[in-house]
Amino acid sequence: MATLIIDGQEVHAEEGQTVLEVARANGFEIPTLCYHPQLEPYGACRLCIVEVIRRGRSRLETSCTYPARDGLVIKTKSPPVIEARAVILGLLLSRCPNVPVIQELALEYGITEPPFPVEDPEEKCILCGLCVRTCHELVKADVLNFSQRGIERRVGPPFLEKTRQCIGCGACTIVCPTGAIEIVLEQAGIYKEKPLGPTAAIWVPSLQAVPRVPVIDTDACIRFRQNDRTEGEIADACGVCQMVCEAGAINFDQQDEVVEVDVGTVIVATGFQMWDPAQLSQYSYGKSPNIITGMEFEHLSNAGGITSGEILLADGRKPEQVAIIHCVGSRDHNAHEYCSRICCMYSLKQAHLVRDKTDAAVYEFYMDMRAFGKGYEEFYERVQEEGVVMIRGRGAEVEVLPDGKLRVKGEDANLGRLVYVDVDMVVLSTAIEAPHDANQVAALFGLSRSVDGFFAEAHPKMRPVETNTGGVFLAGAAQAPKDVPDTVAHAGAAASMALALMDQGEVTISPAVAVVDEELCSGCKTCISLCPYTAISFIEEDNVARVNEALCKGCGTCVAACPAGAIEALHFTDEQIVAQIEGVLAWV
Amino acid sequence: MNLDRVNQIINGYGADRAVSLAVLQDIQREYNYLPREALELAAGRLDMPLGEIYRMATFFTAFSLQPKGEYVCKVCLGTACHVRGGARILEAVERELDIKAGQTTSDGKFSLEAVRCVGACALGPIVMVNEEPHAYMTPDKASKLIVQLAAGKVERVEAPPAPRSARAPIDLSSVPPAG
Amino acid sequence: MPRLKSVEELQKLRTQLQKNIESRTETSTTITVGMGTCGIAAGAREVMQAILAELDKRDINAHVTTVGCIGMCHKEPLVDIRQGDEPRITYGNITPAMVSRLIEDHLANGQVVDEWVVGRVAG
Amino acid sequence: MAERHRADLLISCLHGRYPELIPTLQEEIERRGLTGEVGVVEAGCRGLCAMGPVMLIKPGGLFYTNVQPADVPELVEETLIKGRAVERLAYKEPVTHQSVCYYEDIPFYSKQVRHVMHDCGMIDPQSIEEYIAVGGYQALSKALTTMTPKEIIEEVKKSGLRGRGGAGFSTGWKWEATRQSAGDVRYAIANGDEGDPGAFMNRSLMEGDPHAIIEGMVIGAYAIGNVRNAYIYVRDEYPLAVSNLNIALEQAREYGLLGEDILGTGFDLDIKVVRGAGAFVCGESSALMQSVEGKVGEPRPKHYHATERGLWGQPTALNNVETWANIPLIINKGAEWFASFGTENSKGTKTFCLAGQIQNTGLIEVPMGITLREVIYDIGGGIPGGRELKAVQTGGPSGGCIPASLLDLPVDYDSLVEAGSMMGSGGMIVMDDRTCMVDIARYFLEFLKEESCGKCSPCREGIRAMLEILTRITEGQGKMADLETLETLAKTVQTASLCGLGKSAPNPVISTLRHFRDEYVAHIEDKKCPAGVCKALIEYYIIEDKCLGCGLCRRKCPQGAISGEKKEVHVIDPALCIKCGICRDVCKFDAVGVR
Repeated sequence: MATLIIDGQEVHAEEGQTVLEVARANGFEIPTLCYHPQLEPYGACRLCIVEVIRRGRSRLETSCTYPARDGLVIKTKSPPVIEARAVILGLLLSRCPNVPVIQELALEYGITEPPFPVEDPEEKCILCGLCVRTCHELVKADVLNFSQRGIERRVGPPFLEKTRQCIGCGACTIVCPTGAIEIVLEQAGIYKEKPLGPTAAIWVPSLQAVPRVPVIDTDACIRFRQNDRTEGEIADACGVCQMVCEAGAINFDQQDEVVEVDVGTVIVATGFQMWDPAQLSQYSYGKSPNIITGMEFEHLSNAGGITSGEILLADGRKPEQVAIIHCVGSRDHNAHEYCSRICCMYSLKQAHLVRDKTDAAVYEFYMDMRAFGKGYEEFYERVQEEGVVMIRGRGAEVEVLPDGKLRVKGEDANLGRLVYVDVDMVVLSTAIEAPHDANQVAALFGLSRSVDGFFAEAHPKMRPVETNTGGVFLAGAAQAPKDVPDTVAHAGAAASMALALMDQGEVTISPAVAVVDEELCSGCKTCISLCPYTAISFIEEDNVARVNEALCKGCGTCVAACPAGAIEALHFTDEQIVAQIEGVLAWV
Repeated sequence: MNLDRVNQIINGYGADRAVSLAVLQDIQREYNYLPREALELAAGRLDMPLGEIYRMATFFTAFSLQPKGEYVCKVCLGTACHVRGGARILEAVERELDIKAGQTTSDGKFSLEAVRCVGACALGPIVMVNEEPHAYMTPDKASKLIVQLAAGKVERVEAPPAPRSARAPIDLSSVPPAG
Repeated sequence: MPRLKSVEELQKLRTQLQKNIESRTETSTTITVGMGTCGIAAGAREVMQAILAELDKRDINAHVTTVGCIGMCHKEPLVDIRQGDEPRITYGNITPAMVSRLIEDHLANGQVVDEWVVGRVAG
Repeated sequence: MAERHRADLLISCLHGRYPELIPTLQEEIERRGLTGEVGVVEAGCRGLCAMGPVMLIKPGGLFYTNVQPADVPELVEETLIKGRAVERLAYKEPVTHQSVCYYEDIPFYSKQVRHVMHDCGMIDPQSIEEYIAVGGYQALSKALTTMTPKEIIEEVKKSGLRGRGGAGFSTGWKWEATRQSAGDVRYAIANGDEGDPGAFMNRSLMEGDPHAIIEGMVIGAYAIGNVRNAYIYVRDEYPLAVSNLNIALEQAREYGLLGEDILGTGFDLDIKVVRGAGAFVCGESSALMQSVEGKVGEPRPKHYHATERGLWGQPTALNNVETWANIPLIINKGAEWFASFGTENSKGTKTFCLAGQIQNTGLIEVPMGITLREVIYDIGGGIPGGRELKAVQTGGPSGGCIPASLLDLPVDYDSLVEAGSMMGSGGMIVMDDRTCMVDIARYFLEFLKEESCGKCSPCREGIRAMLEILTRITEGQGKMADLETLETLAKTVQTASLCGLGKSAPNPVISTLRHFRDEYVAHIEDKKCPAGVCKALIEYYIIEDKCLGCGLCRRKCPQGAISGEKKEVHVIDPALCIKCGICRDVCKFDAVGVR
């Protein structure tokens, strides 16, 4: 470990640290323009020069490149340092007179005007090379590079032309200290399909989830995209997230894997997905960035979202009129016929948020207001008092006007007239639906699904969390649309059912199960595919079907189907039933 | 464009980026400039980013991305030639050809370059035309040279030879040679 | 081309090669042949070539130079030998056949061939 | 193989002119039946470049200048057959116009001490046989067989040899530092990227005596240890140097003086030539090494010396070609002999290129410590036309201008630095009173503006800013405050730039400001260019009593700015005049003046 003195203060340095790193770690301020902690030091802007006194000799050196050797005496603010920095900033300001970063730094050193003649007042590039080094060292795309030399030096792609080599990652625009690089998207980029989507390859899909876990979008991540470009070879590109993650939580080698766990019970809580409003063209979703779904509104108004919670239009203005359209995709013969149950209340909440955060007028196009929960009706009244305009009647159509305004048309059922309103923003309260892979989950657990596609419970009134498969329970919106309190209650019930089952330590099953008479079984396997509970398996070595009694519900399907008549339902054999009939008829 | 020569050049060195500079020099010599297709091929063969090749091609003054004229006139502006008036020679040639240094005439006949020292300071100010030196230039001589070149005839513009008056040989027999 | 495998081989090669550039190296011996019209007419060219061949054969390090008419045209071909600070010895009427003895006696053995001498000039 | 010639004709300084000279000579020799008696050798540089082609005839030492093909028959007849000198071809003393027939009597040579350049011009550089014959590779065999690497380094240290490329770092110490740096692989590089305008010492050496460089490098590589590969970096503008070096390397390999098991000692080394491509900055060590690695020559921060982390991150000894060529001399003749030349801190001899406003333009080699006066007047023959010496520029664009008042300055590393210049690689540009010092400073900055790699901001932007100010001054738009700004800028560019190019870039400004401030003031305050160079500040006029009205200037003026009747005094119209100076060049009566 090296010990050095910075501005009279003794500090310690780790092996391999530079003077700049040590100084910054100890709170000394040194200006830099070409330095980035994730890149190799370059020493081009020379702003970070400090006075280095070594073996009695004093010199100006760039702290970003100078190794923190033992016994150095460093002065970060001595007169020669200040003078040199001032001259350099004067030169840079003369090169780029209209770059705020340079203006501010220059001002710190007392320079207000470019001291030397300015050639091109629009010049923004100070040739710090951060973009070039990022493109080479981190992204490994090697698109940007210098060309020419001396004062003619330029940064750009080969031949200073558009190139297909650029993967459009935008890393250069982020590191550029002066805003000299702009990415022009010629085709819809990855994130241009939906407004208010993620803006980077690492993002938090559920902002209010606990823990707040981000994900890497491998389609957008530079590292994964470079892997594709190198035909599957691991490109050692980027990896900045891994370098900066103090918890060491990022592992690029991680693969999807199948985990096998032995469990006693299963609670299916696969939730729902938002219905895509682009399926109904009358809502013009996708035609204007200001037509958004309720979920997108949540991202927008979340304090951790891209606008830090401010409700803004795509161009950054505050909206002056906002329309919220209920039942988009719900209660609709062209989409889902059921009521999604949560939209009325979240729409009211969003109306409240818009009123609260902006002065915009809010129009709610609703069919019925279903404020059925505790305190919901009161909230509905409060929102009405806040001045939200309630229009009873389905919002029928959204039209994007040439000036960008949005015209929402509908029928006011109370007045019996067609109405329209021109707004800046439309929020579509879209339906929720069963996840797209619900049928696979159903097949896996032997679940039934109701007409709406959600999983069917064993009995709508008496057994709302159980399924027809023993030990498999439902929780939350997997069963049907639910709001948060209902979901919590439902999930609590499912949990206690599961616990109760496991607490017994054993399972009581109905004695009415099917058995195979193996003497008669021909091994045709007809029963196996018919059993809704996967209770029958085929025993290869004996060439017969056998029933797992713990799974069998005694439904009798197999009994009826067996072509050999080899299966019988225990206690419900033909003989027993016939005997029962005969016993009953004995009265006669 | 036939790029066989580029492949041959690279084969001669082995496809390693350490030889990139030599490869570019040979391409420049072969084609008299660096054709874009040749650069793209070289980048691929040497496993270098095209941007790096482009950077080298624009960094070193020996390279040109544009074809050169039939006559490449290099006016030396080295220090020795400068103090003997090299800048005035350049101006004269610029005036005569009506192009600036670094440009090629529209008929593709002349390229004009201002170079820094061709290492023949004694002959300064010097103008090199396609590697042939023309020594002891004056603006007037330089203009003449261009006119001659344009007309297709090249006469050597040379320093006046030593005066031929003292023709009488000395008889060395009276003075025995030393050493 | 021989690949040198030791320092000794290099030294041997050098000794051989030194002859090639003999005219450029310093030597104390200069043989001057008079090559005026008179000299050439009397056979000075052949004498000089014989001298060169003889020096080569005996491996003697000497410069051979030519001058114009020395002035004693009747004694041509004239050959002048000077060694260091010794007096300059001029031999006259030299024929190629005499060269061998001249070189052997004067240069190899240090004996001036008195009967052929036509003049001596100090230093 | 021995072929005894009675005479060798050593021809130098062809500079690509008269390619037919040597064939003509050979033909004539054959015609006169002299084949086999007389050798013709195209030898390396002899220094008197301005008088080329020159011919030295051995033995005897007759020396002819400006030999042209037409001179051949007379030359062969008179000199080779009749043994007489052709006086009109002899060197003419510039001042007295006396003919000097013998090489050694020419003052240009008699004041020189040619050690490094000794064989240059004496042997055919494309013949390893001639090099061996004059004692080549003797030092190598001595070093490899009788000396340990340590002893060699000690000897080089003791000799006091300092780098001939500019900064003057002790060569022995550099080798020792490289040897002591941990590394299984080390490298040696010879820097032949002579980029200074007005300097061609290295070119002459590489062209004229390539084996001396190679021999020095083999000895150095052996002394440093673990060096298997070495490189010679040569400007591509020197095609003859590249080809002669390559020929020399090939010959050395064939003779077993390079490659595996050199001279049977078990020592291996190969040397390759790497060509530069026209970038002054590649003379800077870190940029040069990047370039050898096949990258753009861009300097890197040098907190680790190349002796520690150089080429491909390995310890590397990088020396100028002239430094390497000194090594065989030191090994052959010993450190004491070497150190007996030169001064206390600058030992040995140094080659310089004398150029500019001087009689004997050329390449010279002198002992360190010789005074500028001796160099310019005794060797260089003084200033042409009897004009007055104003300054000597040394060290190339990184150096400075030494005023005539310091003419008795000894030429050594430390005195030059003290005078505000530097040794550099050895360029010496002589300037007379027609040279404008502000224009010279502007000239160098213009050069550096083009040659700066542009990586670091003080060098890139600072040079431009200084150049703009200087241009303004030469155009008569300067202010006195500009001088202060120039000084501030110069100081920051000097202290804050990344590499040697930037750090030394302000030297031309600093040294001219220091020694010739009055010229700056004249440009700014009086709006006059005392030397009559800066176009915006001068005016061409016809001196009435000298003009005879011949009309030549009127015909030659490209602008038609001169008018006048035949046999009457002509007049220049200042409104049309573009100050090209052609009228002044062509006037046979000195009737065009500048004011």
